[in-house]
Amino acid sequence: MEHILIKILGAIATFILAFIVGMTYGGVVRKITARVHNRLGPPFYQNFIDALKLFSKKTAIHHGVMHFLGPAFLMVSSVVSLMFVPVLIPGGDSWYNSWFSNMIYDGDLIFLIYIMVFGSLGMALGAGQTGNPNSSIGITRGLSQMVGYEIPWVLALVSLMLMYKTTSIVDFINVQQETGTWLMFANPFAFIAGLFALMGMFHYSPFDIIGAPAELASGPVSENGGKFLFTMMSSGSVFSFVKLTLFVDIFMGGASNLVVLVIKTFTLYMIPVLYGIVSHRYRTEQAVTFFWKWPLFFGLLAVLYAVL
Amino acid sequence: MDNTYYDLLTYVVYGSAILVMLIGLYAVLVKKSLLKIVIGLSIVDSGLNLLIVSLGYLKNGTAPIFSKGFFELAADKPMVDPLLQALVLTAIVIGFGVTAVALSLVIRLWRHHHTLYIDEIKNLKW
Amino acid sequence: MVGTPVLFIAIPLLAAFLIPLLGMIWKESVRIVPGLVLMYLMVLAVSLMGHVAHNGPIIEIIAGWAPPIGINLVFNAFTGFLVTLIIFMGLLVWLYSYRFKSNVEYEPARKYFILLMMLVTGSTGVVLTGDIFNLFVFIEITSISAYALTAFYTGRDSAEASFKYVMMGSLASTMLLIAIMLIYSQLGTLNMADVASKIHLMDPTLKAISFILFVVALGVEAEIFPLNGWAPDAYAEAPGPVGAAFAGIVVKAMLYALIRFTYTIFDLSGAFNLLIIIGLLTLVIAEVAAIRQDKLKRMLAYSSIGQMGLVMVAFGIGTREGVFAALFIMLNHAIIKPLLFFSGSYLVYHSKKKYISDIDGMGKLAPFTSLLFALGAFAIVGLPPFAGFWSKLSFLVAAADNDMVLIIALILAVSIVEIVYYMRVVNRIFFFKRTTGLLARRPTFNAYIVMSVLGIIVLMIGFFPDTVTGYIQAAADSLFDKTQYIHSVLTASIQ
Amino acid sequence: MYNDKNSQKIVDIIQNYARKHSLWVLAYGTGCGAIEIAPTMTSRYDAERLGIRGAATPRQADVLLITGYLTVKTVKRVVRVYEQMQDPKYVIGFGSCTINGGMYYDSYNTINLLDRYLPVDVYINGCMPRPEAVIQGFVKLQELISQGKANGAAKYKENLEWYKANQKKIAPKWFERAPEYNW
Amino acid sequence: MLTLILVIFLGGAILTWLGRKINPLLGDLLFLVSVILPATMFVMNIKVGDTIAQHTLLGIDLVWGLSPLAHLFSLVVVGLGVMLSIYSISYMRGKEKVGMYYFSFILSIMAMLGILVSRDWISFFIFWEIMTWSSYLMVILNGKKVQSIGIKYFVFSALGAYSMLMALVIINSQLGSFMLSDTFNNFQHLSPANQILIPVLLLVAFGVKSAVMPLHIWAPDAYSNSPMGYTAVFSGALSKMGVYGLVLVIISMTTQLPAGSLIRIIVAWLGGFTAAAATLWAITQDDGKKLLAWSSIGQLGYIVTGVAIGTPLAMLAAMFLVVVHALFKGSLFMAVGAIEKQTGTTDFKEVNGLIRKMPVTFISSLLSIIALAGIPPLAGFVSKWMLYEALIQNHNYLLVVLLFFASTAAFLYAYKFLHGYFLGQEEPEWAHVKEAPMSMTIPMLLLALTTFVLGTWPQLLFNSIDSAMQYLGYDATNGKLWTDSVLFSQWGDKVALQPVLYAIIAVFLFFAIFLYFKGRKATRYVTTKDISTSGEIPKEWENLTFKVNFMQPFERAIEPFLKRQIEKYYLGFGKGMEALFDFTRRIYTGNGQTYAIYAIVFLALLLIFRVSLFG
Repeated sequence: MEHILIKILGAIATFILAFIVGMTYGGVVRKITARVHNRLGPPFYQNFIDALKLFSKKTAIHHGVMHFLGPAFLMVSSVVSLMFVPVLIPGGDSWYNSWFSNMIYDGDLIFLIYIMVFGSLGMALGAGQTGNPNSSIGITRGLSQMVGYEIPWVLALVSLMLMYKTTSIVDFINVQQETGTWLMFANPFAFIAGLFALMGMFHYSPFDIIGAPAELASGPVSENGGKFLFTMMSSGSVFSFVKLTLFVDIFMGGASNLVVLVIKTFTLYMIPVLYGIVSHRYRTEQAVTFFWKWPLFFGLLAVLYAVL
Repeated sequence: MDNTYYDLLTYVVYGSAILVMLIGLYAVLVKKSLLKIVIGLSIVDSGLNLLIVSLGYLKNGTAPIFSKGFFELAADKPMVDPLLQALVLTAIVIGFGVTAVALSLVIRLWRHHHTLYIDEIKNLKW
Repeated sequence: MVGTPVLFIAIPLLAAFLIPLLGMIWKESVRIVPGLVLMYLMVLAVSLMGHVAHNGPIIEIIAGWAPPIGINLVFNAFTGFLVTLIIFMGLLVWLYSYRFKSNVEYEPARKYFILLMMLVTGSTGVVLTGDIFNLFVFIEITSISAYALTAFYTGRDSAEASFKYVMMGSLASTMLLIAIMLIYSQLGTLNMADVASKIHLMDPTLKAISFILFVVALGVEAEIFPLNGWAPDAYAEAPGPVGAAFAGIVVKAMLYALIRFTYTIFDLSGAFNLLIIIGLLTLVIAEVAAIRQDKLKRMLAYSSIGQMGLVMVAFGIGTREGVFAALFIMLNHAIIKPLLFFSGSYLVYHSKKKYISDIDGMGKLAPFTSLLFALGAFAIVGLPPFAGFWSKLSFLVAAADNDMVLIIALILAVSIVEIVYYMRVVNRIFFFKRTTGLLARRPTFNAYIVMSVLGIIVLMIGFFPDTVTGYIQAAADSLFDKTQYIHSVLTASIQ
Repeated sequence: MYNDKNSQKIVDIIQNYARKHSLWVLAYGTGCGAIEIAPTMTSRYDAERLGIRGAATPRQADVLLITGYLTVKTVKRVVRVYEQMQDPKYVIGFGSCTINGGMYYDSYNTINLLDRYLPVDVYINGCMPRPEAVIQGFVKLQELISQGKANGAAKYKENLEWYKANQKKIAPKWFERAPEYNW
Repeated sequence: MLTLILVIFLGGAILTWLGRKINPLLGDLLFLVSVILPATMFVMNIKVGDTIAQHTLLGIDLVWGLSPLAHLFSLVVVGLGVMLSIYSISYMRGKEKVGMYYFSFILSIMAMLGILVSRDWISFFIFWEIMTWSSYLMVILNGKKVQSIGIKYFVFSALGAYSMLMALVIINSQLGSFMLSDTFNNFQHLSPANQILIPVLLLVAFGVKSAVMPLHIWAPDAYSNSPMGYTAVFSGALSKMGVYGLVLVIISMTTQLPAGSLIRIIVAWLGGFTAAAATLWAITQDDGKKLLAWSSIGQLGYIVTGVAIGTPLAMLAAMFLVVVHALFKGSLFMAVGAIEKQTGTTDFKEVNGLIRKMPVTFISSLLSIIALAGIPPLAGFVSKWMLYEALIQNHNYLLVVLLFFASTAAFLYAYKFLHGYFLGQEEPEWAHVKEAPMSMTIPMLLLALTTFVLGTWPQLLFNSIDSAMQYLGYDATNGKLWTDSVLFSQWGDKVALQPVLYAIIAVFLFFAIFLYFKGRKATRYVTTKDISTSGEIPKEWENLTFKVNFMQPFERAIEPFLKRQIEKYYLGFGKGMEALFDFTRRIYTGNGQTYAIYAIVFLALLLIFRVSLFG
């Protein structure tokens, strides 16, 4: 019983950590973007204020039950995938490491890939029920783009899987601990392909056609305000934390304590963000075919490298 | 008559019978009139009958008919093969029947198409 | 014993001549007498079959001359099987055409039934006779009555079809006669058994030539490509029951003659290959032509030709299993094709041109007929659990046992073509909207009975094929046992 | 109500703080005033440092920024958009056209007093107001929010019949078949 | 007993057909009885055994028995059959040709069970063909495009069936037996050429039914054209007969071949391509039936790949997917049928926003779609996980990427399906639509819930799959690949399904409650016309739902692929053949003289070639 209690508390702690880190990153990204634009920019805690405001906003209307469930699905996806990602190296040196090893032994990488799309589907359903054409358009764009980046992503992962004969994330971390080499150096092509996919996953430019505010009125979320938007926003923050942590775990040797985690994830995060700030926007089919060119090539190269 | 002359004559008879058949076949294959085709068929039949009869012929043979004095004659004259003649008789009857049917059909075709030109009677094809 | 084999020839012939006389006394008798005759013959055939099964073949000697000099009739398992089939088909054709049209005139009916009797006479004669020239005579009897039956309808193009048939038929008879003469001039005998026992004495070249002449001559009647130009026309233009009679009676008898020459009389090893080649040619060309037909009966005719090709291929395999398969296909074809002709001619009854498109949506108007047509179509393409499947299966098994893989593949490919055109028709019947205003004709009571009987037989053979395979097996054995045939004929004496 | 000064509890203070610093603006660029939005938001004046950013749809927006004159045709949309926004929501009238019709005061087709149709919390004077003025308008709105005085939405709700009657005067058919006010 | 069951089916089919002619109600009743009674008898009485019944026809022994593998498939057939029979009563009410529908339905159930109990090739083939033509009747039942769709289906079926026929007569000629077991046991006795030929022929035969790539083109049309009540059986059970055959061929034949691994790799890749291509095609469809049809083909591609790889895990995955696919696809087809029944159309562009009108249909569709997309915790995930693990461990890296791609792309059509029918704006045109009757909703909900149960407690099914696999010659896999509800791979990686389920349910409940109760008092429902559309108010008749060219951006991206349709090549081939046939039949010129010339020429030819013919 006590064990379960610790688990639950650990889960809550993980969630809070992910929420805070994700939100802060969001704010920091806004700040950095502003600085790149030669602006002052909002304070780094701006996202918290926005979230609080959204939370305190009234939500007078809804468009049906899926409208309610959409954000909930999204949150479920984020939180459950968070539960299966090793935030810190399990059994690491810090005293709080065991808090963050929630259910990481109960699911492997393939499972994680699937649970991560659970939210997209729920979100898509929620957006669909609002009846707003912009939402549906955004959803189809998002799903199409997902099909695009999934190929290099899976190629990268498969190349690693076959190199180390495992599909378990913990095993990947252990391999890096034992050999002392990060997998991004062990198989650089996989890292490059994965990085491309990561850019696609974060929906920053040039892959931000999904929500393109000017033409789609923010796309899938266009009918969602108030606490719906709050849920989506926090789930998005948690989710980006999940993605970054997963990437760090697989390619960058994991993190033994929170500081290392923050450094590594933040560094990683800057890649799509900074590239996004200075780049134009792709149309959907351009984005999709983009992923099927160089990223695919690097992915195949990664598999080849792994086989050889 | 000596044998050489007889053999030669046999070949001439065979040859002319086959020639008659070929003439009939020519008519069937080339002539475009239905009537001529029927005539051709008839000629083929006749030629064949000739051939068959001549096949059964024997030198100095006698007719295969039981009559007075047959056995006396048969003592030195062999009997011509009666079977072939019977066959030819049957074949002639059958040929007659076929010709009759064919001619009646020609009449029907004439009524129907008002022509006897075989290339025009092609309602049924492919 | 109820009678002797000679009755199969004598009684229908007698009936054919008596019908006009009886007709003068009682008009209805022209319809009833053939039926009585055929029923009697059916009884006779069945009882003789039973006799043959127990006591061996019956050799009947005509006119008191023992073989090889006189003419003899052979009723063994093989010929008996075919005779039974022919008589049975004759009976069904009679029943079906008893009042094919509701108010048939006396005059056409008289002609029709005379010719039908002649047809039966000729066909049974072809099958039963043991003498080559006699065979020729019976073939001519069959042919001439077939010519006349083809031209039975005066209104249509039947005369044209019949004329083509006459042309081909008389050429064929010429060739047949030449071939007979060649054999006679070489061997001096015309008795089949005698010829068979002496055939090795014949000059090889002349033997081959005479065989070729036989093949071509009989091929015309047995619808071998390229000698079958008359067949689709004749099938299409003859009345429906006559088409059925062609498929069920005439072709079977002619094929019998061909097979008898190949298997029993001649000892040419290449003959089987020839059969396979021409069989395949016939099958492929006919099925290919059938798929592009727009007239129902013509399509059925081509299909019929194709089936004959298949039978020939099966005979060409040359093994006991092959013969078994061939006979099985013949049996099935003799049952299914008449079913198709019978039901098909009601489906296009009111249509002038007999186009396939005229049967669109017939399933609603004439459900029973359509159902039987569909049954026939399913059966003939060899879908289990209907009759056609088993014959096809036994054929394929026989072919596979002889390693004829490519031939199997070809035949199966052609079967797909067959499926396509039959299914197109079935689809039209059941799933198309009626496009013409033509009404369906209600089949007569007799026709109902005939079609139901055929349908039941199709199902019966489909579910319990073993009910008929015993006879077929015996027939195949008897055809295959050449020495036994020769021996039994040559040692026969006048009882 | 949310913004009642007297009943401000600690929760309301926190909420008002958040609202004040996170103003998502739905800029209804009806007139020439929309040209001033861009410099306000971009590098030169950078409204985002105050937590002000654009919102794409009325569902997400807090502030309805009406930049310029409203014709009969556009006021219908603006009212509709306002009604679709979720509480708490504020309206900023931008430029003199919203105050009194401005240079279009005698046009047959423009409305002169926005206040008759929508509850305006803050007016920004000028034709056009410069970005500094716009930002000051926002700051004023922030002040009002923190004091709990930005209660235009509450006024609208209280005087709904009056507002509706005014609206129906200019576009009767449209407002009669408009869906009911949803919040 | 087995014979009796099949006879009851057969007699029931005919009686139902006749009964329907007399009185519709009697027909319905007879239909239910003649499906459920023998199905129950089958489940209760027929136990796994080698020889249950034996008949001899034509000197060939027809031996009927039930192998564990067949038992697994028979569960699918019986389950789907019973569910769909209940469903069909309501579905077919008021439609045409109900009698024929019932007839064909019962016959195909019978034929499928017959295939499964056949222990010899002949009865296998007989039942196979009965299945083919009874399903053919279903395909053309609605009378639309009969000549193209129906003939296409039949030609491909015939192609498959005749390949099988050819294979089995060769087997008989070589081995002297039609028994399945003899074929597999004595496979080594065949000649080397036949050792390749026979598996290939059988693969073609079963590949047609399981819609493997170059042989699949009949499937989308045939699936979408048959009545929905039957399509569920068609896609769920009937296509699985092809899989059943593939399992037999691949596991029992190709494993004995040196070149077998090559064949299996080829088949696996074909399966992969089928999955990917069919998924892409499914995305482009605008009709729910067609979409599901393509989706079925895609799912069958996964199954074929799993079977072809043939490792224990892959086989486990494939067998699991066989059952699960039957469940979720059955449920989805039933949902489409319900929508068709209630609205009269299945076109995405016409139907909108049924979620509030048909909630039960929506929930079962949602569950099924989640299962289809392979998202945990529903059963689709279990099979996909096992398949990927098996592929990766078997070193088929590119294949796994292909399948992953297909599975990701499947989200597009999964969403398109749900969005097309249930989401979007509600139209006054569909205001009258009611939920489908209970007899339709309950079967589909039951099937959908079963996927949920199997996703969390897959061991319920694993046990019978395990015995089937042991029958196929696999080691006792029990304890290696799963314990309770935890899946293992050979590398020791695992997924524990129950914690996943609990986690998902807990989090989901928490946030659903949070969202719901937070705004329950204040929140009210507004119509989907009340959306932010630049201030415009959509009129009643204005439908703003985004439906036309729904996946256009994606279609643009995959345009090079879409341009190359296999069907075009087939159609070209068919047209060419018909032209050739048309040319050939001109041999029959209609001129009697020509025929006479033919005869003479034929005679002359024979005379010329007599030496080569007769020596």
